[in-house]
Amino acid sequence: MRLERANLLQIYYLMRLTRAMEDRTRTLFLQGRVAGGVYTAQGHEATTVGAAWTLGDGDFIVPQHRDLGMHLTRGCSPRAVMTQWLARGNSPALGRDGQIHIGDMHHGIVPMISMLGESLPVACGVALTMKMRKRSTVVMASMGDGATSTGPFHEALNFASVQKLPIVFVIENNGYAYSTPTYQEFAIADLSDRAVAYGILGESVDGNDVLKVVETFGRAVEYVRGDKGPALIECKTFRVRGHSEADKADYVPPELREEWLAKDPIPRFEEYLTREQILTSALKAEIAEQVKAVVEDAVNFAEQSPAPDPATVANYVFAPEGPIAIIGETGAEDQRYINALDHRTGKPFNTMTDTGKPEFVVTEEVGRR
Amino acid sequence: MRLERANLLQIYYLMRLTRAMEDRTRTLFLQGRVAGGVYTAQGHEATTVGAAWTLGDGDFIVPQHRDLGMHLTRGCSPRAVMTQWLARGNSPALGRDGQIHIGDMHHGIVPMISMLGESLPVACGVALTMKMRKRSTVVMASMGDGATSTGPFHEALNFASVQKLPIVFVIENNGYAYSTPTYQEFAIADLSDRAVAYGILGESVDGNDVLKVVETFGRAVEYVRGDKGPALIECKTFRVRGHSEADKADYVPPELREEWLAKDPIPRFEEYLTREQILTSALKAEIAEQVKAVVEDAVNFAEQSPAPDPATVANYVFAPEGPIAIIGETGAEDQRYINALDHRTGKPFNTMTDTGKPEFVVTEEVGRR
Amino acid sequence: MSAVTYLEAIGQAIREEMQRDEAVFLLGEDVGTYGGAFKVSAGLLEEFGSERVIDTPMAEDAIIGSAVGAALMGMRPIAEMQFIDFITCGFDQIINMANKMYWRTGMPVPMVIRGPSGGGVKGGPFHSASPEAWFFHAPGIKVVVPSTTYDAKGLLKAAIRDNNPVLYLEHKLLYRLPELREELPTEDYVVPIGKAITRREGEDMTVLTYGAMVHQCLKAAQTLEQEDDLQVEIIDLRSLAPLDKESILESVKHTNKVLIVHEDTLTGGIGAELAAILAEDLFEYLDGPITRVAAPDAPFPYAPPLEAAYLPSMEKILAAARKLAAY
Amino acid sequence: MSAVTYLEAIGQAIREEMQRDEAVFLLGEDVGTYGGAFKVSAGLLEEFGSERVIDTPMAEDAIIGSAVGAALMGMRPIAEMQFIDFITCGFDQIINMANKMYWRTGMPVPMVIRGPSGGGVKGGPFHSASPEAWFFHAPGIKVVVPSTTYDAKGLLKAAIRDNNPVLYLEHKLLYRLPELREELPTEDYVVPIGKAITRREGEDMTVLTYGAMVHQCLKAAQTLEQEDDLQVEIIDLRSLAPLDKESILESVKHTNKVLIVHEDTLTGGIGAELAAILAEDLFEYLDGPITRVAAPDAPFPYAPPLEAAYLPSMEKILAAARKLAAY
Ligand SMILES: Cc1ncc(C[n+]2csc(CCOP(=O)(O)OP(=O)(O)O)c2C)c(N)n1
Ligand SMILES: Cc1ncc(C[n+]2csc(CCOP(=O)(O)OP(=O)(O)O)c2C)c(N)n1
Ligand SMILES: [Mg+2]
Ligand SMILES: [Mg+2]
Repeated sequence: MRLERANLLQIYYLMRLTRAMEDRTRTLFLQGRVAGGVYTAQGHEATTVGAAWTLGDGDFIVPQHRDLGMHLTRGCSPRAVMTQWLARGNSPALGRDGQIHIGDMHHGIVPMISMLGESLPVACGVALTMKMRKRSTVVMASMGDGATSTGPFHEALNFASVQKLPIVFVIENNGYAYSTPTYQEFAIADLSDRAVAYGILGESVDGNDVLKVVETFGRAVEYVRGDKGPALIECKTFRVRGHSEADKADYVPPELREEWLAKDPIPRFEEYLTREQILTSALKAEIAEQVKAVVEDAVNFAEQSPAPDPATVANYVFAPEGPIAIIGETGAEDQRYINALDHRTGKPFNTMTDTGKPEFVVTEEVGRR
Repeated sequence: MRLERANLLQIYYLMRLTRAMEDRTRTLFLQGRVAGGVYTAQGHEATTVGAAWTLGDGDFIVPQHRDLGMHLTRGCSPRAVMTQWLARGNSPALGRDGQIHIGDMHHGIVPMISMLGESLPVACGVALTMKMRKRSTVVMASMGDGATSTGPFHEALNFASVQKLPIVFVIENNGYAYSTPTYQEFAIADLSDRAVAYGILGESVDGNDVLKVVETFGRAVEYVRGDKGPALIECKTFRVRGHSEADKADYVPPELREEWLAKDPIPRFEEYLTREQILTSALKAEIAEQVKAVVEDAVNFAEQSPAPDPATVANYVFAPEGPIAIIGETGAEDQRYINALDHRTGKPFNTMTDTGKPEFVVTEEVGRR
Repeated sequence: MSAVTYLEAIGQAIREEMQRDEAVFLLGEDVGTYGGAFKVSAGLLEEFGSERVIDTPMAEDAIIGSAVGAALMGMRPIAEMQFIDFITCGFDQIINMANKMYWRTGMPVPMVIRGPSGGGVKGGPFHSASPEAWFFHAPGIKVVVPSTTYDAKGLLKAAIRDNNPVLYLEHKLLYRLPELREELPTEDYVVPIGKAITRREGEDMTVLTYGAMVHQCLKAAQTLEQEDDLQVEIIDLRSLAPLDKESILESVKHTNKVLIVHEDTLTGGIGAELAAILAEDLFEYLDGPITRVAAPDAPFPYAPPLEAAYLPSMEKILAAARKLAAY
Repeated sequence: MSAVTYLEAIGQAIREEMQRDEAVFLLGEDVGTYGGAFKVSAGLLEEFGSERVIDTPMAEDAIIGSAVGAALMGMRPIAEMQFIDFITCGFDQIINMANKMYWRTGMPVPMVIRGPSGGGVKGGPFHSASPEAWFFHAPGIKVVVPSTTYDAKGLLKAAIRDNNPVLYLEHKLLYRLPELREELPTEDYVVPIGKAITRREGEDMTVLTYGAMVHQCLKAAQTLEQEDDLQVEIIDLRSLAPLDKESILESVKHTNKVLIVHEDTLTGGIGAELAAILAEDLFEYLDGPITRVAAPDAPFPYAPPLEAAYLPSMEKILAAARKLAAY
């Protein structure tokens, strides 16, 4: 897929933003301001931003716990992310759920749960709907290497292959499932070989090379959009930090971590952009500024946001009666249709709004494709 | 694996016995003497008998609902089978469970449940134990084509491949999962290709050719016994009757059924045996006699057996206290060890005993291999 | 218009809802070409095509998960479990994905999970399940249990139109029961979820029950009237979650005695919660111990004599009612 | 010998049983190299090797199913769920394979399924589960819930030595609680499954509880003694299945009032069965309504203020006890 200068800078910006958001989340956690566990994905940025970048309007992502980059690339608001991390009452989950368990069907993001693998059958249902509604949109469903060991992975890929569903399955193989190295998870070299079991397209790619990622997913998305059935793309990357902030990850051989730190996708991309004279030191500084500003805005917004109201804890277990429009069809944005607004707040869903100005300048030029 | 004349006749006898047992069960069902559903496997005899034939002492089978042939080949008693079909109080499940949900760990048979696919992780546990106990025995775990669509199939094969467990997984691809044709179950031609997803040995074989089946499994069992990890063998066969006796199977194209009826493994093997002058018409008649006698004995035994005692229905939900010996190790046959006898009956397990004389003469010569 | 069976009423509900709303579709094992293991969906594939009547591979987690995904899109999937026993194979998808979705994301999951439940047909340990109690204890899903042909259709329509996950438990013993044949209204109707119904009025005691046991209890009530001159009030819960507390309390307030009957096992069954509610809310009203009749705490047996001994029998119900009446 | 934590007691039990019996082994996600997500099994891989301390892929059905297979062979596997919430992913393997095996085949399945359960640690909707009620209602499995360091070790040893599937629910809030540090006997001991224990004696009412709530209730009892001069008897059930009916009935017979407290959600929880048993068996003994304090019927929330409002608080327990005492 062809990338304009502005696209390249946008991608770079998003990778930096993703990294900065997670670094900041970590700081907040260390300051004791984030309750529970914090999961970040340093090193995944090329994969998450690059893969999601190849999607268009009406397409869906089914992200997992390392996919902040996908959320941001698809326009999920940094403010929403920070309100969620800080468990505010106006967060996407109203403080009822945390981390990046964020979703908004109206903007093409399916919320995850902690049970890894279980989102994959859900992705099938989204794609099945697209098929029934005769759309040319696609679903991008991601998972870690560990999730490929689960039953739902198999049931979903098999069902998707039989139904020829428009799904690009993304495996973010980062070398470990928590502390478990890949050789204790499976007995093959490339997880994309599992495509053979379903008769679908399979490919492995260097997940730390954003240009290769964009190129590969560009092709995969096109293929899937062409009704050829699902694809399974493995991105080889590495989890250079612990599984969560509580994990020192001393089970990772230092030299292995070093090796991958050296392959950090951001400097790698920076190098390219500089070599190609796309990224000047001035622009780089400007982007850094923008990123800083957006993150600060998100944190401030979150910190000024109200805590959830304890009195509501047992409310909204069941959805109220009323018509439901099919997502993406007439009426779906109409507030009379209950899935067009969050009945718990009476407000429309807001994971994509309040994106926290100032937005990075280049985005004005090109928008989100 | 080399087959003596006696072996060939024994295999033929077992195939005929399997067919006759099921034909008789069907008659009993039509006479209203079997409650609930009856599942038979006409056409599977070459696969079930041939595969199980390649096993030796201490090896285990993990059979499913089409595998009466495996049970009989491994020495499960026709009497036990008939008492189970007729839900007698002395049946392996004491009338609490039916069909061929028969098992006896002391004789290498793991009892199945109706939830297909779920026996495969159990097979891993049996094989894991063999590994821990440093044995050179193997497990043969079977499934239908439909079961390959389940999550447990994937979790089990993956775990087995990582642990290099001594398991031969057998797929009995009989063209349908109930009424669902294979092309609505999966999008590949050969289910043995799924071996690629686990980096294990995979092979497909004509499941109606008993000699090919024996040859293939002979190799697979040897391979697996040699600590090379699991194998996945697909036997291509056909379910020429309905899923159960309640199923007319009119969803099966007549010509397709005809095609497979013409490949009936028993006449095919008979032809070979006759051509090779192993089976004379006299011997054939004698075998037919033997089979008839064994089946009659089993039915009579079952019909003279007591019905289960209703007063016991809620008993034996929990096993009593007491030592348990590891199956196949010192003490396991000692009745003081609670898994050596059925505490519900106070008798030793009997699925392999009372085999119902008269036994086929050739077996005397060579025993079970 | 002629009388239809309980099973036909279920098929009618699905067909009419699929005709009424193109968001409604059916998926499951053998539901299309075969029309379902019990022929509940016979003819639907022909009428609606393979995109709305989907024969799936044998994969309950994928069936339920796909239903969740489609429901999030605003569709109204009906996911069939060939036997409700197999719902345990997609348990996590229900508990953690479907049930908690609206509560934590505000996005509704309008879906139905249905399948043949219950015993009495020689199904044995794996084809006779009464799974209601697990879901009754899993906030976020509604559970309905029709006992009549009218309710079978009306409750299923209500379930399909509901904006939440609904577990619809059809009892396979009732599928073709001649005495349940009924002429159904020609016009569209629903049986609202959350409302119990009094099947028989009486002052001497209240019997709380649901599903196939409703008919067992009605028979018992007749005997009790004839032989013991007892007037037994029978409440068919119809909806287990949400529970119609009001109707339950009201009835027991005027009978002051309660007998709970269900086919599911005793310990931790629906009857436990019913008893707990009554023991807490109607402490001053009870003239006798809250009595339960249910299956024993054991798996479901196969052999006919064992099954007969396992299921709550007329004798057990009569004995319990007489003992209670004696207070 | 020095005082150990609840978590260390669990590790000790596993180590000592693995030393005592070579049939015992541990399998689960990250239990080996990492020593478990909470370090419960730290050091075991080093001591027993990778054949008896098995790091598995992320596959709960395979973990539980493999445990069943090994148990059928006469081994005594301990299957760890990294968080007990994930037990829903192997639900069928427990319900249909493990639980029904002995009853239908006569072959025992001596295995333990254990993992961190319960809330209070900001785990949110998917890391705070109290799954006991589902298994309490699934004949064939025992369910134990240790509340002290002594019981944590003794109940786990009993579970490992039991010849049946046992669900061992360790409460993650108690793992490292300083006030639970205890010096444990140097000699081998077990806490028998099926026996409750009286944590505090009193005549005014009986509190039935288990797990982390035991400590909450003990605090409440002190307040009630000081401020209301009430003597509350506290029974720690310890074993939910089988239930120690005898001890429960005996206590309530002399206090005549009962308050049930659990962390799990209210409807269909363990408290429902306890209430039902008491309402049926002790009808003549009760001087006040059987009262329950539990979590509301909603998923488990993440935000600290929500979690605090969700879990049974001192205030709620005190209020309920005072209302009951007033009868
Ligand atoms: C079904 C399930 N079982 C167990 C867990 C506990 N757990 C959380 S993360 C994790 C490892 C996941 O590894 P992977 O899929 O490779 O994702 P990564 O964290 O490496 O990106 C495990 C086992 C879980 N979340 N879900
Ligand atoms: C987990 C599970 N889901 C559904 C069923 C219902 N069912 C019984 S047999 C069957 C088809 C099985 O097909 P296959 O595995 O190919 O075995 P076959 O009967 O063809 O030998 C189905 C769906 C089941 N037994 N188990
Ligand atoms: Mg990983
Ligand atoms: Mg088949």
